[in-house]
Amino acid sequence: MTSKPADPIKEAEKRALSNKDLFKTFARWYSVVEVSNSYERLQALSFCFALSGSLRKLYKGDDEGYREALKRHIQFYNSEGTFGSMIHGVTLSMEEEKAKGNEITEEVVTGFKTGLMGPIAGIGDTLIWGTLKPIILALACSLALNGVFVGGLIPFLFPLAIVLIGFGMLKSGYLLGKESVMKLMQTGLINNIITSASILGLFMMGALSSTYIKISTPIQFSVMDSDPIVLQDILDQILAGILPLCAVFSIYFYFKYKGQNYNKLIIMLIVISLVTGFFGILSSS
Amino acid sequence: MTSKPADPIKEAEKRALSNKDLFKTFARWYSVVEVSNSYERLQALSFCFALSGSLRKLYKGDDEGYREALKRHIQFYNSEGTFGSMIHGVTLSMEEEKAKGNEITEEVVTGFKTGLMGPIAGIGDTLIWGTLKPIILALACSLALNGVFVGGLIPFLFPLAIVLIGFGMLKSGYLLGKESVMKLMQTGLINNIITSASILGLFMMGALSSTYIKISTPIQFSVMDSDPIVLQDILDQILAGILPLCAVFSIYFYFKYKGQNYNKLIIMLIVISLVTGFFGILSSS
Amino acid sequence: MTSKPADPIKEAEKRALSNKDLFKTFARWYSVVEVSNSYERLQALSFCFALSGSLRKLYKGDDEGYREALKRHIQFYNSEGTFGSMIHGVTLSMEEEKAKGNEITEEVVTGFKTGLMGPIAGIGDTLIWGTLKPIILALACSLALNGVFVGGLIPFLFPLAIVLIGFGMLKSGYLLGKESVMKLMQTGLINNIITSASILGLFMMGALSSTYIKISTPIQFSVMDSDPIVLQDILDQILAGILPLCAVFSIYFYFKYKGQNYNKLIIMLIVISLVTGFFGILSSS
Amino acid sequence: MNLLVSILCGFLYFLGTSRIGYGLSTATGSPLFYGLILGLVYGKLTEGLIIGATIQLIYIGIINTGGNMPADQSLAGIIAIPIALQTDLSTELAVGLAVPFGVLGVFLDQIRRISNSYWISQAEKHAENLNQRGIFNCAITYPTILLFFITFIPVFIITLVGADTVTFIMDAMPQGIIDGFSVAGGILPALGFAIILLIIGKRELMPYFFIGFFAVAYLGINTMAAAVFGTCVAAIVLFNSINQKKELS
Amino acid sequence: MNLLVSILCGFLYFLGTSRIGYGLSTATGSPLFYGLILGLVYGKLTEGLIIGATIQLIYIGIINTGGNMPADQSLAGIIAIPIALQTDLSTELAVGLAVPFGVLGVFLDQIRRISNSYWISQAEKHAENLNQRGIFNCAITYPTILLFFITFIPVFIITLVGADTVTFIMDAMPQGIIDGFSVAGGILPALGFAIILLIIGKRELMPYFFIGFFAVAYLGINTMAAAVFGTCVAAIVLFNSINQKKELS
Amino acid sequence: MNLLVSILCGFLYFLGTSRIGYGLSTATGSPLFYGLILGLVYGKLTEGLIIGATIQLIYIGIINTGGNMPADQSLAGIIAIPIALQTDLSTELAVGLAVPFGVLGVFLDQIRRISNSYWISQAEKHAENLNQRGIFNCAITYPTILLFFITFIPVFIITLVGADTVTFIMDAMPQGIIDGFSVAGGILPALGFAIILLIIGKRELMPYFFIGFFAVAYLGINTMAAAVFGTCVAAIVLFNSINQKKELS
Ligand SMILES: OC[C@H]1O[C@H](O)[C@@H](O)[C@@H](O)[C@@H]1O
Ligand SMILES: OC[C@H]1O[C@H](O)[C@@H](O)[C@@H](O)[C@@H]1O
Ligand SMILES: OC[C@H]1O[C@H](O)[C@@H](O)[C@@H](O)[C@@H]1O
Repeated sequence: MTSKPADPIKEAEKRALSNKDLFKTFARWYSVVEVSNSYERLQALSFCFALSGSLRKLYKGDDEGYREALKRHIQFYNSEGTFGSMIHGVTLSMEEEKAKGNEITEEVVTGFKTGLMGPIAGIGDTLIWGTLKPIILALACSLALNGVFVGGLIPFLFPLAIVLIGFGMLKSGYLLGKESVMKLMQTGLINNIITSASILGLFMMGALSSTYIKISTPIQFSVMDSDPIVLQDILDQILAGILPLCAVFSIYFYFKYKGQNYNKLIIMLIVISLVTGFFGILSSS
Repeated sequence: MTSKPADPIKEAEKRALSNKDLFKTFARWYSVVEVSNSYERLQALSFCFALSGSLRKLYKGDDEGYREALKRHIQFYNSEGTFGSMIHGVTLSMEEEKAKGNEITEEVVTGFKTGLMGPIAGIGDTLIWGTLKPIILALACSLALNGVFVGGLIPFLFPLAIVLIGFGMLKSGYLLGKESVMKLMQTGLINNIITSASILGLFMMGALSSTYIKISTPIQFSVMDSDPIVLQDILDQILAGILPLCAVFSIYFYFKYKGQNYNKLIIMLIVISLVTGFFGILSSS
Repeated sequence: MTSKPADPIKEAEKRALSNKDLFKTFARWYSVVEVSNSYERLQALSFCFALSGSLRKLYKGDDEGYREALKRHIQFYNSEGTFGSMIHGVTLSMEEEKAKGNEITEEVVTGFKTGLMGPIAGIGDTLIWGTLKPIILALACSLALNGVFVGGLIPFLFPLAIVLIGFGMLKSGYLLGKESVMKLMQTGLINNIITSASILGLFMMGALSSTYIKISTPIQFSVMDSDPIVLQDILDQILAGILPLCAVFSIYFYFKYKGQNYNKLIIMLIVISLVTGFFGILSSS
Repeated sequence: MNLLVSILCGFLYFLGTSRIGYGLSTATGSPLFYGLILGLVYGKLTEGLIIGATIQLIYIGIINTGGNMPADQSLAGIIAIPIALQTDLSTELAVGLAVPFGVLGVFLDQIRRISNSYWISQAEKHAENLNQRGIFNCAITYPTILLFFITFIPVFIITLVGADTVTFIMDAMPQGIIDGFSVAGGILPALGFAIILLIIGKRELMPYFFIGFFAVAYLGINTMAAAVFGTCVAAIVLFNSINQKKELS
Repeated sequence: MNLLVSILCGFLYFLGTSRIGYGLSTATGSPLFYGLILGLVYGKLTEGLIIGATIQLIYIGIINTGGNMPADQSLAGIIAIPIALQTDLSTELAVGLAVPFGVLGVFLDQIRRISNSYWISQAEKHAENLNQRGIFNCAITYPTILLFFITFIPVFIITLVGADTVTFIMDAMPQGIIDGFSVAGGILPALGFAIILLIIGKRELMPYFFIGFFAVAYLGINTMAAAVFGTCVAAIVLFNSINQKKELS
Repeated sequence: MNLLVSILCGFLYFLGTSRIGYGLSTATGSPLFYGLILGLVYGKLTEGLIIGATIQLIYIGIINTGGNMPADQSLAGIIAIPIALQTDLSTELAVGLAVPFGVLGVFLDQIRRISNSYWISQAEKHAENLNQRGIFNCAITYPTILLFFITFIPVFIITLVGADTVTFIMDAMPQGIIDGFSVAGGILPALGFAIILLIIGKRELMPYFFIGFFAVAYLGINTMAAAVFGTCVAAIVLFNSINQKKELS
């Protein structure tokens, strides 16, 4: 396990950017990703700022090339910050080629960036934000609800994971270069990984839905002077968790067919909650 | 999901039989399937009766053709009623061709019917009667045993499901026609579906066996003045549910190797129960 | 299921060794396998002794051939005794050919033995000693811990299983002969079986680790005059069984990277246990 | 027993075996449904449901392959339930009462199917004459009328006089026999499950049976949970096999 | 409320929304973290953690795809938690208080992202002049300073005067409304999960969702157990698909 | 200790290490079996079983790959169990007593295997002379006679004089040490499992280990349940891979 990655790292020593340069690039990126996020160009400025130092080194003495590079990378960019770091790495490797004078047109560089930022955003949002984040927060919540104070600190595992994964991505992007990354994206492997991560994600969403959506009905009624019949008991016998399940799928289908107007829905949900809570139709359990 | 099935339905408007005709055919079929079931020809009469109305429409003004068709379909027929409805649909589509004067020999129509009725009976008996029915009844029983009166009504979900699935089958059989249905039967898809359904079925039979076969042994004995040793406790530690499991597999192998004489076995079982119950070897738990 | 194996058995009647001969060979083998195990040649003597009777029969009247055969099979041999019995069977079938005067060189016979003994040892150690044995013992232990005396006898199921499987192996080795066995070893089937058995084995090792590694921490502490916080409770909320899991993987990685010095490790573990037990860092739970 | 109740029972049995509506008799003729109705009639809803469900379980796995009815759950239920409710029989004894009638009912069904052969020969003539109405009558009217007599009368009579006989017999029943019937009630559901195993139990899928069995035995999940998990696993297997096929082609 | 606490709150909200460190705000801006800090401040650690976690759960599944924040968990938490701890509000009412601010916070974020457009146009000029420092300031210094005002001031004010207002209102709150908020607290987490389903819920993988759901509902496993089992299953699927690919080629 | 008991112990150890019958010594030499026999002898069946099982667990996962015995469960058991029963030692202390002997037994086994080299050289000569009887003796008679002396004598002596010594030592043993031995009893089984992991633990199959582990930890299933579910899953995987192969070819 330790011997194989050693080679590309060794090879890296012949490359223009050192491990330290790459780390600095990542550190800049990591610090600012979302700070300057604007409706107009989203993460463009952060991308440019993150690369600025390394670009300076690559285009040492070539102010014009540097200027072009800076302008090239202040254009629209948006992807998931962690996995997206791989794009930074590849971009730097392409700029390195370009700086050396090899034939890489601006179109290729920009095309690569804009071509990959979408798919990688999808992957990252699934893995990092859609799977890892809720898992960590859920664990943290369950500890906190039991009064364990560590629960309040567990969320910091999330940025920690991002740093570790993100820097790894940037580095391997730089070391592998464009061809290898494109090839990697095209083999089924990436699809297999996404499928597996989605399995984990969906499994967790199921588990979290079941754990944390807490609604039940307090309705009771009597038939023929019998003991009061508790509707929730009957529902539980039919299908445990039926109400939370209905809740999540009602919202799901609402979003799917009526569009994702989040704020409208949150207000609707609060109104529904107030009404059903007030009249004793639903309660939190 | 909604756009694709729309096409064949639209196309149906150019066809001789309307949706209403098809529904009437299904309604007739559904009502009488088993009423006239005889040892001689099983569902032959029901098949003929179900189609009689639509055939009249197809052979409008062609009494001879109509007569031939009726006689053709009062011949031996037996399949599972729900999935079998697909055969009715395809048969109608073939009769439509035939009525229009296209070359479809009587042999083709009958061959299709008799060729498919066996396999489809197998599929339907597995899915509808061997899987769906016991699942619904098991749910109903478990509610009823807890005194929930809805349990007594749950069985009605079963005919409801039959109506929904059955009409769908008849309709798609008519719209798809013989070629498509044959092709469908030949792709592995149908096998995959059967395998999956069998998985569900077997899983459920396991669960139901474990839940509803209730035997245990009340035998106790003492070794060296120890506390009485409860044989059932030891069995439970070795393998939970070992007696019910033995029961179901004893019967299984009896049927497999000694033939399926159901009544003989039921009497044997009662005798065994009475003897083992009387002498305190087994008890119901 | 009964009809297929019948053929080769029938065919066996034309063969030089009867079922009884084979059983005698197996009985000898089974009795002595490990008795004469030496560092020098391990199971060589047992192999030779086991075959001696049958070889005598094959080389009836051919003392020289018999002598050669005996010497051939007192050479280094070591495999897992149960699955390895298949090698005995194949060897006998090759010796039979040889005795009949067919061209089989000594190299072929020895080559086959030494070629297969390694892989089959791996298979047997995995299936018989690594999976079957701990499962049987674990069941026995859990009964015994509950005071059920049968628990003390359950281990005898293990040699019983070995006899049944081993004799089957020897017989099929003899009946199938070298070609078939080699072919069998080369199809993926054997790999599939090993994979499946490993799955079972790993699953069981997980379950047994979780059941029978019993350590916990009795450490408690207080924050801000709160009720004492029990560290084990927090660990349990984070990940149930975290300490046993650490234990098994610490040892695993120690063995993996520091070599398998068993006695050194056992002493280290006892020291660690005494220290952590003494200072109330760990306890058995 | 009360005349009206006996009439109701006769009618319920007729309804439950009329087979009008494919699969409908599975509901209208189920001991469970009988237990509900008769429980309401006797004002003993809970008892009715429990006895009905217990008898139902005996027949839960039974399939009428090829139209052959291996046992008649409806006759078993419609005799045992009202008598049990009337005479306050224990559930075990109700089972003991039910089972023999479950066997007897098969003969009634055989009479029905034999007689049906006559109607189909009639129907052929109507077909010749393009007489749709005639076919209709042969397919449903005549068989149903005949069925009414085969089913209503015996049940009416048995339930009318049965309760007294049963009380008499049951009073004399030794506990050992009662225990025996209780064992029978516990063991008989195995019959239906074994039959289904014969039909769908391919060797290579048998592990799923055992998983289901022991999921209940060791994890204590209930029937609905098993249905949910089973469906999920089956769906995964199905989607997998479809996907694989796609990749291969 | 105490001036110092209000300053702390303003500062915490600024920190939690500053976004310095990708994903760091998920921790520093989480109601959970706020609950811990404010619980310590008020000497009510357990209460703080529980209220924090309860509010956190509402936003547990939320993703800012494309940078669009559907709800502001930080504002929700930083307003509701201190007021609740100060006035001994029940957890349900704290939720009721939190949710509207969760909505309002979105507008603050929109102001931020609109104003950021200005800095990028500035940064382009600096790029032209190869002014790295300038780019740096546009990327982080200016947006952060501006953010300080947008975030600190409103939270400071609201927490300073909010407690009294809230006590006043809450005293008059009928039980029915309180129940309603409690329902809201129970139902709102569904929002986030539904959104994630939209993103990753391929039809053929949906069975895994249901297995996870019912594993909790029927087997009673907790979140961590689900994570462990889910990871194992996902790993098996991954290794399988890789193996299969190898065998095919 | 009673002379007869010591003779029995010596004989039991000889039997349990004689290795006559492949795998038979796994039963006849198991602490579990010793616990049963000695429990009967001392009239303390339950205690015997529990101590036997506890010692057994330490060695449950151990494999003698290539004939190398990493630890001697038989010596561990045959020394610790009778002494513990005789002196009413706690299970923890019995473990503490057992473990060192488990280590020492390895040396006895090494003597055996070294001496066996002599018999095989003898056997070669018999082979030359076609002397089957001679081979037989070398294969079984002589090694067994020798083994008798190596095994019977030490155990006989130790058990004869051991109890008093042990009582003396144990009385002086501080609780801290006892706790330490109890930890050792809890941790040592990990050794065997780790070894098996080394042998069969392919990386891509490791998830099954974790599923098994956490199925016990979170679902509370017992060993037998694990065996059943594990077998089912393994069977499904096996049938699947066979099927797939069929489809490909
Ligand atoms: O077995 C096929 C088929 O046979 C009969 O016609 C009926 O019992 C059906 O319910 C059954 O499905
Ligand atoms: O959706 C892609 C991407 O969009 C924005 O830039 C941010 O919200 C990221 O966190 C997100 O991953
Ligand atoms: O490892 C292969 C093999 O080696 C030795 O001969 C014995 O310990 C066997 O039990 C073992 O199976």
